[in-house]
Amino acid sequence: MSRQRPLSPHLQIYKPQITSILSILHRGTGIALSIGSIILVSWIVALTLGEDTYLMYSNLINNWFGKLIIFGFTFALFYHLSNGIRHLFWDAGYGYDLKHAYISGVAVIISSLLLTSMTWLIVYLKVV
Amino acid sequence: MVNSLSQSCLKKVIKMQSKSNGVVHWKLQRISAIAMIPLVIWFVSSLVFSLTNTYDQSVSWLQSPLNATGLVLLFGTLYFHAASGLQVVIEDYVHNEGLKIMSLILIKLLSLLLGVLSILCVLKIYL
Amino acid sequence: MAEFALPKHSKIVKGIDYPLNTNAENTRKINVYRWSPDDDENPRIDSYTIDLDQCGPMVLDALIKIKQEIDSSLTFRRSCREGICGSCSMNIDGTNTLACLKSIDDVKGDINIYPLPHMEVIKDLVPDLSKAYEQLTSVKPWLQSKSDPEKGKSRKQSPKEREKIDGLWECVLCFSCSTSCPSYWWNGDKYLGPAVLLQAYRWIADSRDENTEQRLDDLEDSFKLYRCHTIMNCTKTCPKGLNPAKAIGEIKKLQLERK
Amino acid sequence: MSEYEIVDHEHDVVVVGAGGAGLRATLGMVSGGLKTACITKVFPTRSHTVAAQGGIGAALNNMGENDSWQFHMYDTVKGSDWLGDQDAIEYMCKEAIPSVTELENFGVPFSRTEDGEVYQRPFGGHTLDYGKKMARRACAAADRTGHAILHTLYQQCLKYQAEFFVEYIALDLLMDDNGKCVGVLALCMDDGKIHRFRGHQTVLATGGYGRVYFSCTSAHTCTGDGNAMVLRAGLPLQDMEFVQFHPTGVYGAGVLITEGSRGEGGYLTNSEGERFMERYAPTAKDLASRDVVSRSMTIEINEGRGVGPNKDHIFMHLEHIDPATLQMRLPGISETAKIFCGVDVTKEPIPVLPTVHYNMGGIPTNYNGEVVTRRGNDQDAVVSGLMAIGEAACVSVHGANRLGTNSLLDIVVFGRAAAQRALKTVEKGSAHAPLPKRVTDKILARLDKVRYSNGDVSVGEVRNSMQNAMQKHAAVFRSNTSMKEGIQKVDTISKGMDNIGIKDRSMIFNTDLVEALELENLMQQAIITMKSADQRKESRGAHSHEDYPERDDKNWMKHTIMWLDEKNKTKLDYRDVHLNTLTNEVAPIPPAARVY
Repeated sequence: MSRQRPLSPHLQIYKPQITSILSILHRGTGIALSIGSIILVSWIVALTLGEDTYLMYSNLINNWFGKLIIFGFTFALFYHLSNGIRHLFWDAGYGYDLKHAYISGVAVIISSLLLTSMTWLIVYLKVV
Repeated sequence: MVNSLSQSCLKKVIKMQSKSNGVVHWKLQRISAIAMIPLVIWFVSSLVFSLTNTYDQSVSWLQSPLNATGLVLLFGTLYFHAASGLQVVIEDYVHNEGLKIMSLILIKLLSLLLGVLSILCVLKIYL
Repeated sequence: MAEFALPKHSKIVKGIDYPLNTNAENTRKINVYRWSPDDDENPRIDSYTIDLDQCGPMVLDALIKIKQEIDSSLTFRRSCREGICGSCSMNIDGTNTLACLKSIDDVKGDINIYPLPHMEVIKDLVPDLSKAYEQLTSVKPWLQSKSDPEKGKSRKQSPKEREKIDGLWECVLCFSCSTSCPSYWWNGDKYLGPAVLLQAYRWIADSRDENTEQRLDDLEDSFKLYRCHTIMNCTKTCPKGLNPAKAIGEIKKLQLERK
Repeated sequence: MSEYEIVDHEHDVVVVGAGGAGLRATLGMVSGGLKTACITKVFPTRSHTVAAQGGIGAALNNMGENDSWQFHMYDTVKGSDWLGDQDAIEYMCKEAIPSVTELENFGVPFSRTEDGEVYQRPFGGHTLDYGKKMARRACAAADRTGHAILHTLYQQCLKYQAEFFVEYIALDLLMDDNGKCVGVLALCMDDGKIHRFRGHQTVLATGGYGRVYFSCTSAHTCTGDGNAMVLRAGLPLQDMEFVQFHPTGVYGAGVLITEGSRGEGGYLTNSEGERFMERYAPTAKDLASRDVVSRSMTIEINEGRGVGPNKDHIFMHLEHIDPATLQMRLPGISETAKIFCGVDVTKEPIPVLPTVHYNMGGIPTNYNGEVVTRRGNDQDAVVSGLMAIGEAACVSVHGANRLGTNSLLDIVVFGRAAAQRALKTVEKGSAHAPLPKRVTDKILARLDKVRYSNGDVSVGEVRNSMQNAMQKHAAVFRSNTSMKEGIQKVDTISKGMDNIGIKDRSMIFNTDLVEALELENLMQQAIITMKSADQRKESRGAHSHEDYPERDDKNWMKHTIMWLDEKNKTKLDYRDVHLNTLTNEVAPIPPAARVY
């Protein structure tokens, strides 16, 4: 044997495609939501600790940066929810052929965008 | 000698763990996912519609038994689901056995901590 | 950690450019991954420009033309050239396929050719598949039955039962699917991968096989089976149009049903 | 000479080749307890058996038409144009039934009838009642029967933990001073080491040599390495003039469209839209045997009734068949037609052309798989320690023309027979006699010559000229003048071998070197094929001689055997055709005119 065999390129060269992108996005949003859940925990903790803490919490969130984060959180939530349902269908044995996998993939993107914008539209209407 | 013994013990533990983690883990992850669907939809819509609530309004919302139950279930499932999801991620990417076990324990402890904390908060307000 | 970047000795450097010295009009540049086990160099990309009017329609034709006319040291596996033997699987234009079934016209612009991803390279486009073959053997891919057929008689199987293994037994073992799967990239030593799981399911689904329970027991493992996260790259890339993701899904379903 | 690291192996049996025949033999030997090495230049499931489509012939009688192995035997003898050995044909057709049943028991995913039996379809030349009507005898797994069988055999070999040496190219037979074969020398492509395999029997299952032709259905790896090794071991090859042209290779690409597509109802037309086979073969029509159909197509094209802009091919129609049937019975060729000629078989015909497909000739053997040669008056002298099976062998069950489905049958029946024979003759675990160093050295010297060849002609160029010469001069129709010219061309081209140069000097996965070795093998067979064809002054089966258009049983009902020396000089002799049957269960079939 001469020298160590190289590892052939993988991530570096594999063409991104809807199958793999949606999949890694599912994982990414899952991780993000796990971390982001701290916002939720802080909310309930602040609520428990009393009005002053709760106000502090509200102020912390109620700025453009906080909103941005929560906006991202909402998208992640709806994406993970929609794609999660898609996964549950697969696990039940439906939608494996490529055509349906594509259709459901597109449906997931549309539904997560739609749900996110709907939610924020309501928020906007309520606040204004 | 001691080292190799503990290594083999460790391996056995890991093996047992991974074996029992097959279908059971997969199934529990799906069940928690299914449970999350209505909980998330309920929670997000409640949150959106009570966005302008004051502190007092929020507290009284939480004092409704229905809402409190919902929140307890939500936090419980959420952290169970998160822990099992993150476990898969760690198993996928972390190949050093020691590091893997450490991070798995860490993730489980953290999830437990956050889950218990949030549930206790809900209960405190409710009670 | 899973290695997302290539190790140092695997990093790809620029190679030799072989321009076309005629004034052919219909030309194409083909960039091929090269690595020789005999010197101390890193892998490189050599570029060959060929005259498509003097070349067959498939990517394999182009590779053979390069080997015959430009650089006979170019190394790749090939045999049947009609998509049934599974030898010439490689990464072409970013996805895995069989070079003999991939039409040059289907690729826009330069054609980039790499070995199957995340494999040890023996030379140029030839990956070491021995691990994958071992994994195949590990699922005992042969008919197991407790009852012997009546001597000198075939086992019976209705067309309906037979239909259950359609889309499974046709696999040519090119391993395009397994090597397109990120889960297999990161955990190929423990995860069986789509090709092997499809083979496992081929026997689970065969009405003549009577060892389903044992087969399912053997597969019930968070690494062997449950590293599949339904990414679907396998089904997307299969040059024979088979659906390994579905086969794996069926195994998971059976696991669920019996627990 | 370079110093090679030599790794020694000792086995009871060494099988060279892991196609259907090699795997069936390996399986039989390993399951019988013989220590067996199976050496193969490609991973077993990549062998060209995998490409067989239509079916495997056996009179299982699943379609309720009172089929019998005697009919199968009659069809095979007639198909062979009475050049096949009838004892071997009887053996094959009789053993077909248990052999195919065994395959089913191994797990081959055969298509099924409504009753759950193995599905059988009609195929060229297979009839009932001695030619009265077409029989459904080809046991099929959709149109991927070879794939189904090859994979199953490999799986069975895994079950018995057979020892495979994958991606090893066999260099030459190890012959001792008494002319006994004691093993084989091989080059491991993976690490470049030389491996010396010792076996009490060496079984050549190396397949055909279709790649001597430019346009063939054969894989790139079909280079007849075993045939060439036999020539270099000083033994003859038999009936090498008989090369089968399959009627339906895809025009241009050369890939195969199974005869099973005509079995399912497909038919051929010329430029006038005429179903011309009705003229040439009134009973069997498009399902006449392959030599007949290929000749008829060639005549149509030569007489200006070909289709396409150059009027140089023929159409095959499937579009009248129900798409559901096509999907169930012919999914593979539907896909092939789409990929290789952009044709949707449910709407348009497939452009086809007779394409080199199978070598009836090869290493002469008896029906036990043992290699035979002619020594003086002994026409059936067994060569000790050497067997040959499959397309590499010439048993001869195919004679001058092979019937479709009989090649899958041949590999399975004679792979099995070879295993049974070896189990009887080889003493398990017995010691191997020492082997003089010079035997190995001679082979390595030949390897070195190719490995360090430094000429200015590439392997590809020489191969191209050889393939073109063969395509032109050893074609469907042959004539004295064309063959004379062909002999001269091949002679000149073969001299070019001294002038080849290879670029890759590595010992690891050196396909440049392997292709040069394969070319040397091909060249030797090209010479034998041209010369064997030239000397046969008659037309029989696949050998259609324009100057001698009739079959001549008086002078030519005999097997050609031909030797080749180191200077590429040939020596010619003959062996009698076995006209006797093996048992009295069937009477010999006397020669008759061959009408379909």
